[in-house]
Amino acid sequence: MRGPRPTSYRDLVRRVAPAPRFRILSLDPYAAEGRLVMPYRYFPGPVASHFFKALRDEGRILGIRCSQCQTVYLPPEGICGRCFRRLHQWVEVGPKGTLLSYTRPRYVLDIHPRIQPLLFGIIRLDGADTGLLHLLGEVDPDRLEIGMRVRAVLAEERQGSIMDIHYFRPLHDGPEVPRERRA
Amino acid sequence: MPERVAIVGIGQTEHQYMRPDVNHEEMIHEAVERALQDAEMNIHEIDTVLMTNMDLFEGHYLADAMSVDGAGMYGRPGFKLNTGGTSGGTAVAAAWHHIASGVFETVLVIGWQKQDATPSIAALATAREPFYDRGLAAGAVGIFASMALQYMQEAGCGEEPAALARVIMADHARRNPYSHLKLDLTVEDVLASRVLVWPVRLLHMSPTSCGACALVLSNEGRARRSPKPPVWIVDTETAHREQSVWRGGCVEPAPGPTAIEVAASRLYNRNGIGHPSREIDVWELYTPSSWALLPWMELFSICEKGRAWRLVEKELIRLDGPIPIEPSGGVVSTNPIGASGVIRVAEAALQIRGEGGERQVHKEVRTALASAWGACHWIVIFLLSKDRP
Amino acid sequence: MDEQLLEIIHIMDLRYRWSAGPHLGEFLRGLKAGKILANRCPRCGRHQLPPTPVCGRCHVAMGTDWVELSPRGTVISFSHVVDPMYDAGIGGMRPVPYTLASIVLDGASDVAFFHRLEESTAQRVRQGMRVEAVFRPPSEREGTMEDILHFRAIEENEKRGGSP
Amino acid sequence: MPRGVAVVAVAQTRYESSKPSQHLQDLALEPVQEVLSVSGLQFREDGKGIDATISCSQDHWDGWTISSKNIIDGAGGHLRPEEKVAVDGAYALYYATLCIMGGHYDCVLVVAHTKESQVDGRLVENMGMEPLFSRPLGMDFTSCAALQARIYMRRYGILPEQCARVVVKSRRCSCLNPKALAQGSVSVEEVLASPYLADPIHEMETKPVADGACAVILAEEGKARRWTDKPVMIEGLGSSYDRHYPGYRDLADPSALREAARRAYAMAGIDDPPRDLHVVELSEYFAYQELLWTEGLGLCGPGEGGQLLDSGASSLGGEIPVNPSGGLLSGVPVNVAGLNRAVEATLQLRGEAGARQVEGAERALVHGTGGACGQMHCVLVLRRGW
Repeated sequence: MRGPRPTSYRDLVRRVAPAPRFRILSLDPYAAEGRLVMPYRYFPGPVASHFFKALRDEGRILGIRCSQCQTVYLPPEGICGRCFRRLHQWVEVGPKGTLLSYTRPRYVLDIHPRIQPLLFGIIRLDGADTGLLHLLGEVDPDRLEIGMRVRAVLAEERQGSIMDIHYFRPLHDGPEVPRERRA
Repeated sequence: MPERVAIVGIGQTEHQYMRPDVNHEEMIHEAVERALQDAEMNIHEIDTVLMTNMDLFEGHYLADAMSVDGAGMYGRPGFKLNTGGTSGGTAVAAAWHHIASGVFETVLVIGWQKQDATPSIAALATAREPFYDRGLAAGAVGIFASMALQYMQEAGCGEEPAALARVIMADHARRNPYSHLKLDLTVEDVLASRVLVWPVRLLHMSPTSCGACALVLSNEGRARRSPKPPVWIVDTETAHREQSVWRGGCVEPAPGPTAIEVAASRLYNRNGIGHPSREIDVWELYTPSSWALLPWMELFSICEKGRAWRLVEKELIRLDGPIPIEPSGGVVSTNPIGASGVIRVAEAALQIRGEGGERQVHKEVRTALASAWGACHWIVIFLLSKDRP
Repeated sequence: MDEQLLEIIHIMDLRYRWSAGPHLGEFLRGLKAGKILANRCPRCGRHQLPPTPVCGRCHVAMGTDWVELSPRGTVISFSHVVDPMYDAGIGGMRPVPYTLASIVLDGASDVAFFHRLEESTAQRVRQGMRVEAVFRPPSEREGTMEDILHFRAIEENEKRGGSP
Repeated sequence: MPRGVAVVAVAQTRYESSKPSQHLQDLALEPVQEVLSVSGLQFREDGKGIDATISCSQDHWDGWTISSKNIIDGAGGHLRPEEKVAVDGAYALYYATLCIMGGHYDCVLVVAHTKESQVDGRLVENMGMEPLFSRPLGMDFTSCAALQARIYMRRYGILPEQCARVVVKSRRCSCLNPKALAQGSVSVEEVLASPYLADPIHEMETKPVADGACAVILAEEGKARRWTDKPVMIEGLGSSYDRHYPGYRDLADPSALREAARRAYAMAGIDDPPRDLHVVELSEYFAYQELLWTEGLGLCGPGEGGQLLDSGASSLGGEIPVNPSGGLLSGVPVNVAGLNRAVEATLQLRGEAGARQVEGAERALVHGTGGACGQMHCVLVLRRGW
C-alpha cells in the first residue's frame, strides 16, 4: 500500500454533525423525523487515482483509451465495459470541449455545490469520445446551447477530486470554435 | 423437466481488511476475471449476471447499476438481490432458478462487499426498527452470546469446544490463500481474547472484510463443454424467521423451531438423505461465530442434540477428520458479507473438484453442503454433488 | 502502479419521516403515558412486543385488544456494550458503556422486552434477576423508547434462574 | 416446453402523496391481504398454496438495512422462502416467473412497497450516482434526466408541446383510475406554464411523490387453472443493463430497453410490436421518457415517439394505448412502479380496468426501469387466455 494513510474511522465519523435522534411530528398518527447519516470513504483505485493526481498536481485532464474499441474514456475507468478489457493507455484531453447538453435545476439540495446559478452540463472534451458530467460557470444560462465550445476552469486549490475542475466556461474567441457543429 | 444446474467457473479475490488499491468495480472485476478464466469462457458467453451486496455498507443505491463495466453486465440481463447475511446464498439460488428455467444457459453470479467504506457495525445497526431497538441495539454479538449460553446450559459443555472450533477454522484458513485472517491460534489464545458479550470473545467472531466472489453456473449442455468437471447444484432451500426473533435482543423466551432445522430437514427429505454426516462429505456452514457451530451442527443434523461439542473436542471436523467443516476457514476467517454466501458455495465446489489445494479435505468428496445465514435467523442451503442428479 | 492512492469522502445525510403505524404508534403513545402495551394474535394468543399488525406465524391480522404489561420482569439475557460505536441515527458516537437486557415482563412469558439496565444493576446483573422499568417524569416523556430511563433491580420475588 | 406461468391475483393500494398513518409493514401488508383474500390462497407447505415470496424494496428508500424485514411477517416469510430483489418491481415479477418456470416453486407471491414521502428522493438518487465523478457534483436522477431530455429533443426535434401532451394524456387517464393520485385534467398550456424543475423538464412533467404498494400472485399453469378463471399468462421476459456513467451512453438511444424488449418479444413470438401488442404500461418518470421508451420498445422508429403520440395511437381508444392507467405521471412510487404496471396490465387483460379499459386487449406489455436516464430496463409480455 502506497501513499498517505487512509482516514481513520474515528476521523471519518467526526466529519458528521450530530443531531437529535427524533423530531416528533405527530403522536396520532405517530410520525417522527429521524436520520440516517453515514460517512463513506471511497478508494478510487489506480486508474482514477492517476487521473486525480494529474489533475491536482499538473492541472492536466487525462482520458484513457481502450486498445480494442479505441474509445477514449473521460472520466477514465479501469475496465472498458463494452470490450471487458483493462485499460492502460493514457491520453491527455481538453481542456477545451463541446457542450452536449445542459440543465439548470431549480430545486436546492444540501449536496449541491455552492455556485449560482447551478448549471449541469455534459461536455465532450477535445480528444475524448465520451461526455463528462460537470458544472458550467461564467455564463448566462439563457445563452447556453448545444454545441457551444467550453473550456475547463481549474480550482485554485486542488485536492484530488472531480471538484478540482471548478466548472466549464464558454470560449468566446473565434478560432477555437470548431468548423462544424454537431446537429 | 427443469434444466440441471452446474457450477463451471469459480473465482474470488484475496480477501482483506481493506482494499485501498482498488475501487469496488475493480475489486469485482478481479473475481469475475478469475471465474471466467476458470470456466475458460469469455464474457460474451455469459447470458445473464446476478449481483448481491448490502446497500448501506458502501452507501451505493443500485450498486449493481454502478458496477456494470467491471462486472461484465453491459448489454446483459440481470438484477441485484439483497437479503442481508444470506445475500450471497440468495443470489446463487436465483442463478439456480435462472438456469433451471431453461431461459438462460449461463449465469454469472457475483457477491461482494467493500467494508473499508464505513464502520460496518453502524450500517448493520440500521437493520433495526428505528422507533424500537435501533437506538439501543449494538451489533450481532448478542445473538451468538445467547446462542452460546443456551448451548452450554443444554449440552453441559464449557468454553473450550467453541475455542477449539475457532482454532481448527484458523488452521484451515492458514491453508487457504484467499482467506482474510490466517491466524495461528491456540485454545488458550482464544480464551484469553477480550470478552465481547460473555461467553463470546473477540476471537470467536468474524472479521470485517473486503472481497468478491463470482461463480459461473450453466445448464447441462453447456457444462458438457466445460474444461473442468461440473459440480452439480442438486437442490436448494430457503427459510426465514419472523421478525420477533430479531427483536427483544434476539432472545426468544419461548423459541419455536429455527429456520436452519426446518430448511435442512426439508432439503434432506426431498433428497432422501437419512444420515447427513455420512452422506455429505464436507460442510461450508457460514458460521459467523465459532459458538454458532455447536448448535448448528445439531440443527443441521450432523449429530444428535448435545453431541456437537464432543465431536469438536475429538477434532473430527478437521480436514483429515470424518466430518470436515469449514475447510476454507469459514466466515470467522473471511467475511465480505455480500460475498460470504457465494464463497461458501464456491469453496464447497472446490472441494468436490478436488481443487482445495492445501485446504483439500483428505477423504473423497462427492457431496457437499453449503449454507448462507443472516442475523435475522435466515438461511439458504445448497446440496452440491460430483454426480449428476 | 506507482501511484499515490487517494480517497473520496462523501457524507450521506438522509432524513426520514418515518410513520409508526397504528400498532407501534399505540405502543409509543403508551410509553408516553407510562405504560408498556402489547397486542396479541387472535389465533395463537401470542403477545407481540412491540405490537405488530400481523402474526408472523398465523398470518392473521392482529386485534386491537391491547394488553398493558407489568413494568416488572425477569432478565433472561444481557450484554455489556463497551466498544465505541458510531450511531447513524444521531450522527455521532453512542455513549458507552451501557448494558442491554432482554426482559420477560410479568404476565407475558412468551415475549421479551428490551432495554438498558441502570448502572449498579448492570454491575451485578445475572439471568433471572428481577427488574423494573424506571420511566422518566411525565413532563420529560415524548413517546419514544427513551421515555423509559432504564430498568433497575428490585428485591422482591427473587426468582432462581440458570446462572452461567 | 417450458412451464406456463399465469397471474392468479393482483392488488394494489391507493397511491397517495403520503400515508402518515401506515408503517412500512402496514403498507406492504394491505395488498398482500387483498391478494390472499381474493384468491383464497394461503401460505402452505403442501403445495396447495403459496410456496415462496419475492419482494421488492430498497434499503435507501426505507431507511432500513435489509428492507424486506418489514414485509417478512405479513408476506409469509416465517420458516419459508422470501427473497428480495433490490431494483424495480418488474424485476421481482421477472424473477418470480423464472422461479416457477424452473420448477422449484409452483406459486409465488410478489410484493413491492415504497413510501417516497419518507425521504428526499433526490438525495437517495445522488447515492445512485457513482461516487468518484458524478456524486460529488450533487447530481440526481432528475438533473440527469433533464440532460437526457435535451439531447433527445434536440436530436429528433421533439417539441415541448409533445412532452406536455404526454402529461395531458396521462392525467386524463388517471382521472379514470380510482387508485391514482387524483390530480385532475390539465392542458398543454398549463403544463408548459408550470415552472421548470430542471429545464427542459417542467414540474408537471415529472412523476409526483407517491406512497403505495402492490402484490401479485403467480402460479404454474396447471395450478392456476384451478385457482382462477380469468387467465393471464406471462409469455415473454427480458432485461438489460446499459453502462452506468451517463456520459458514456448515447442518451437519445435507449439501447438497453431495445435489448430487453428484443428478448421479451423473441420469447413471446412477437415480431411486430405495434400490431401484436394491445396495451402498453411503461415506466415514465418524466414525460419525455414515454416518447423515448415507445421508441425503445419498437412501437415506432427512432425519433418517432412524438409522432406516435400526435397520431393518437397511444391514447386510450387508439391502436396501441400507452399507460391507460395514467402511468407513473399519475403518481406511483419507485420500486413499486414496475409491479404496478403488471397489475394494471392484468386488469386490462381481464377486462377489469373499468373506465380506463382498452377494448379487446389480449396482449399487454409491462415495463420497469431503474437508474439514471433509464440505465436498466425490464420488459414482460402478458397475454389473456390459457
